[in-house]
Amino acid sequence: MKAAVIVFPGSNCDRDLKVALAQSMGRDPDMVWHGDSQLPPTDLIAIPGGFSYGDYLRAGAMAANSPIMREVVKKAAAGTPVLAICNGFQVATETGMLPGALLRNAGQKFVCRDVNLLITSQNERFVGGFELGEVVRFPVAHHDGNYFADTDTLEELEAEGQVAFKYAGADGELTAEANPNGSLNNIAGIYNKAGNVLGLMPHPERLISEELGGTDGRRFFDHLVNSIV
Amino acid sequence: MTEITKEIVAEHGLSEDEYQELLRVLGRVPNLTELGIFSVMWSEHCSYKSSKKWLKTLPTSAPWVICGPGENAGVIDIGDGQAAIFKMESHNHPSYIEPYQGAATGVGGIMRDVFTMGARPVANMNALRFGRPDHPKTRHLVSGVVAGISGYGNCMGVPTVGGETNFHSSYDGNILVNAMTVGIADTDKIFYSAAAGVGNPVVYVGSKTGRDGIHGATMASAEFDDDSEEKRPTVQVGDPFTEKLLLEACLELMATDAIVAIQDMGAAGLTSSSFEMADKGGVGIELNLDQVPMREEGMTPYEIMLSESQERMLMVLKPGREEEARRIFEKWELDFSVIGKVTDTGRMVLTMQGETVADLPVAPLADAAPEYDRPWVKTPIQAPIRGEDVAAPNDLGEALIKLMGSSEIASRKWIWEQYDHMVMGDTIQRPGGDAAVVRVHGTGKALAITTDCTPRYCFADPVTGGAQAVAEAWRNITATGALPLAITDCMNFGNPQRPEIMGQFVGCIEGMKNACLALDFPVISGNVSLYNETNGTGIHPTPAVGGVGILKDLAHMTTLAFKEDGDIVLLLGDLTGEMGQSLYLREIEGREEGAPPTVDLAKERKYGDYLRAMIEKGLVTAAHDISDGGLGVALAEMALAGNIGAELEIETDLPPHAALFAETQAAYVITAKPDDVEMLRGFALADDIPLHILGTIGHTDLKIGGWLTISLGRLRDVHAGWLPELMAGPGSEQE
Amino acid sequence: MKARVYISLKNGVLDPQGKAISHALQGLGFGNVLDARQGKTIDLELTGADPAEAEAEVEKMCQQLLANTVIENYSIEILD
Amino acid sequence: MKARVYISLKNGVLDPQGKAISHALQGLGFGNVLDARQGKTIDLELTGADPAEAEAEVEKMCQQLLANTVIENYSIEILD
Ligand SMILES: Nc1ncnc2c1ncn2[C@@H]1O[C@H](COP(=O)(O)OP(=O)(O)O)[C@@H](O)[C@H]1O
Ligand SMILES: [Mg+2]
Repeated sequence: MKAAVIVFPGSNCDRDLKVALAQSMGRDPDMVWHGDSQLPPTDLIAIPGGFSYGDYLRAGAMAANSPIMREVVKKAAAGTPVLAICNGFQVATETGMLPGALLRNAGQKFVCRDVNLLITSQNERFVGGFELGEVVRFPVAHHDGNYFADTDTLEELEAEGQVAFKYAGADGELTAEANPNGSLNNIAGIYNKAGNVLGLMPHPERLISEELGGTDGRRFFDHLVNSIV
Repeated sequence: MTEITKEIVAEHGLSEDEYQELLRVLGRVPNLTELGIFSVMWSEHCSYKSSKKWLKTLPTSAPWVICGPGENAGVIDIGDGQAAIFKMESHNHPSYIEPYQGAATGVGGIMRDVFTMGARPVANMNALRFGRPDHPKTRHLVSGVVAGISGYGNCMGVPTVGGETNFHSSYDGNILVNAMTVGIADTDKIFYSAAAGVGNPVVYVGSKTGRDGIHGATMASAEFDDDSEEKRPTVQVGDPFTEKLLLEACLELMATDAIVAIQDMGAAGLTSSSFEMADKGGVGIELNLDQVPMREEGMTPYEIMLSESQERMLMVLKPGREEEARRIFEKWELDFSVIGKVTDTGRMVLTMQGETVADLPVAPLADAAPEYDRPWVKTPIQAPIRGEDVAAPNDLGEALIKLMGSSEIASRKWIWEQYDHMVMGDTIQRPGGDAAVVRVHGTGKALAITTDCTPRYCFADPVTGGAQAVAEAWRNITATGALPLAITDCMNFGNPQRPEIMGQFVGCIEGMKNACLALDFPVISGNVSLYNETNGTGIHPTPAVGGVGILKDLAHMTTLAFKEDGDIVLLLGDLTGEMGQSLYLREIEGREEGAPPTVDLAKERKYGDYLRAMIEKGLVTAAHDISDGGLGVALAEMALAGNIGAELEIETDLPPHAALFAETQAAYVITAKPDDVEMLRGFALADDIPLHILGTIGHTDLKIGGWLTISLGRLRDVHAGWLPELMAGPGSEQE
Repeated sequence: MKARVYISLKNGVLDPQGKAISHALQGLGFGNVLDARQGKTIDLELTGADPAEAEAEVEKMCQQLLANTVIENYSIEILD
Repeated sequence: MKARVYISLKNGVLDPQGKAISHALQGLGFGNVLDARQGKTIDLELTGADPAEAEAEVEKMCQQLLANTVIENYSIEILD
């Protein structure tokens, strides 16, 4: 399997994502510079977290206009799986690959901590390694993770099973306290209509070993790699 | 041409004597640009004129020290061809004026110091001191400073893994914001600042130069400026995105061998960077200021040389390597400009529009920098306060609850949750423990990092307080199982021209020196911040210590959390019952009095070495040193971290409140599996080390037989609740 | 030539910053504040001298980058 | 009553956002962009009907909270 990690000026989880993918794939992904207009042949495109272009103007806005993203959007439309984490999720909504937008956290502050996530739909490729209704733990670390979409879009997302993860309590309850950023419907991650693009605010790549405090992220990547191979 | 009057000299902060010395060195009257350069070079900040004599007495060497104080940051060997590079720096005044930008640019500055030397920053720390919690400005300052640190550090993608935070009225008008960065480099790829090679190009990279932070000189220069626009901002705005690019570009260039010398432009910008590079290399430098990338029009040489614009670096390259370097910086969309060359004249010659605008001798200027032996008086020592001298509380449990919810002990989670403390994927111990533990990427070893200082001890007894700061840092590292290697410091004091303040400085240095020697824990870098006063009241003396240690194998690491039902809780060390300067006295009795607890460095060394050896043998399941709030607070913190209670019995001749709340030094609470206790005791006995069994872990209460029983829930509520409650009040909104 | 772009959140889009601001103002005793919304301005300095042309260009900039029309409205003012 | 506050960075203060925006616009082919500065607006909804009183109140709000007068300028417009 081959994977490509997109690197923008200001990306800062690119290495973390590379390490996580390499651990599960047994080989390094390609690191692709934002200014390139060609993607190498790849089975998975991963857009990492960080502060592309400093998150100036709007998080993800400038990166969404970079040459490589035109290519990513094309490949996604053609069915290549895309995993967009944190800033990557913001970039994906800015390109229109995913609906909605990510606003400033309701609490106004950057928030970095582990959160519990309820698996809310079955997408064999991305979360087939988890049970529907299972609660997993990934960390969040963002300032603009407050998911917004208009009512119609939101209803459609829910109805079509496009909501991937919701912030939840340890027992899976969807409470306001479990929601770190004010996201509508506690949404932490969504799929596009075709189900080949996943955007999520939490960082599975940060919990990939006991040493780091947990392995739910490892399970996520192991399954993703297996399902693509 | 501006005439140099007495007033102008005074506005530049130069004394009459200093100006006479300047005239002697130069052999003529300086022009305004030259005067500005002198004023900066001879400022307290750059010349260390009040502190140098005493700083020199600190131990700075050990076999593992690769580079001690004097460079941008200190360097230690951490094995396998790798080095840890670190330093701490203050940004106190700017953070008080504009908390967000002041703190942010402080973080940016300290990171540049570290990556200038070739290291990738891997961890940030911050040591913060605010005024009393109910001071009208405190909330605003806390929220702004924390947001600033978060804004800059998070964007850089360097985890902020710990720090310390105190609140005290002595900081009401003068907060302290000390930031520390730790980086990792290969020992054969460390970069220094001494310029060399006559004819080599001097290169400017990074952001453009604007009229940022042209400090005390502002008024003077405004007067001589024809287009007097609006009053110039003295606050710099940080651009973490540009710094992130600068970091990546510098590291990319450093992977080649094109760089001869490199120096960041920090305080005093182009002036101090160019002078330091020339002085260290014993060479001259010629700069053409027309080539300096500028953000604004009509900047004068004075402004260009004194600007404190951020995110800039100065380098000397090998001849002919300019284009290669330019390509890298342009790829990262940064300015790159050859602005001069190294010469053999020993002079700094600046030209602009074909004219020489300054011509100064480098070495004489540096050598003639003032150095003062300021008068000082010893701080009078207060009498110790013993347990018997302090009334027993009505209820020991309520006393512990009050301490756990006090400003000094309450959880700092509200702060560290705003910091990305996990990015880079190597944070093994997150904030909340004794020391943060950050893995060396791609290896099984790790660095343990802490910052410590107990200002109320330093105020009561500088010598003891200075020693305690170093000892606590050493203990916090030891409690993780790591071997402490070296420290950086940030010496925050009041006005050194007052003999009492100078006495605090001298005392703290003496204490630190003693501790560094006793613990093999040398000082490899640091920073001095004086004149932290408002209306003649100085801050508590605050020699913040940042310590770094090495864990050779992550398999042998402990945390402070209670682990498993049935584990045995032990006290390593003796309870002394010294109540002077304790938080108990302050929070329960409302007194800030007495001598701080004794620091016995021989015991520190012996007990700590024992603990580390036991951790290495795998006999210890949790460890936490005793500090603020004493044994009672240490136990409560361990129980909360593990979410398990304990049933304990404390045998002692001391009054219970003294046993629980005296801030005994050289002591730890540890836990072990029941089967390992005999072994632990055996090793302790052999070395004559006091080790007492306190009881067993289990259930959901902290129970100390006959003294108190408190549910963890109640402890957690007060401990977790205090800071968020404080910050929910008005004044804490963020931009 | 100078142009100013005003960007504001669409009606119905929650504005956490605005909410925090009104809350804070009320906390400071400004009881007369009913609501606050935060927006941004971008001041552009442009070459060229034709206002109509400038406006057309800025319109394109807004569509492509400056505003996110999922959540934001924008308006353009040509200043001179 | 409605009021709008404009907040902009003082002249000479570095505007990283503006810098990045102009850079990005140029990168997108808008060669006519010389410079960009970003500011913000705060729209307030107020009780009361006296414009002069409202302005005086908003002035106080700017001083106390809305603007960071160390680095920012502000101006107030009463809209109706
Ligand atoms: N400003 C801060 N930023 C990040 N972490 C902090 C800060 N202040 C305190 N902490 C963390 O809170 C915990 C408790 O701090 P402290 O009471 O100073 O510990 P100790 O007594 O062991 O030195 C530590 O893990 C420390 O790193
Ligand atoms: Mg400790």
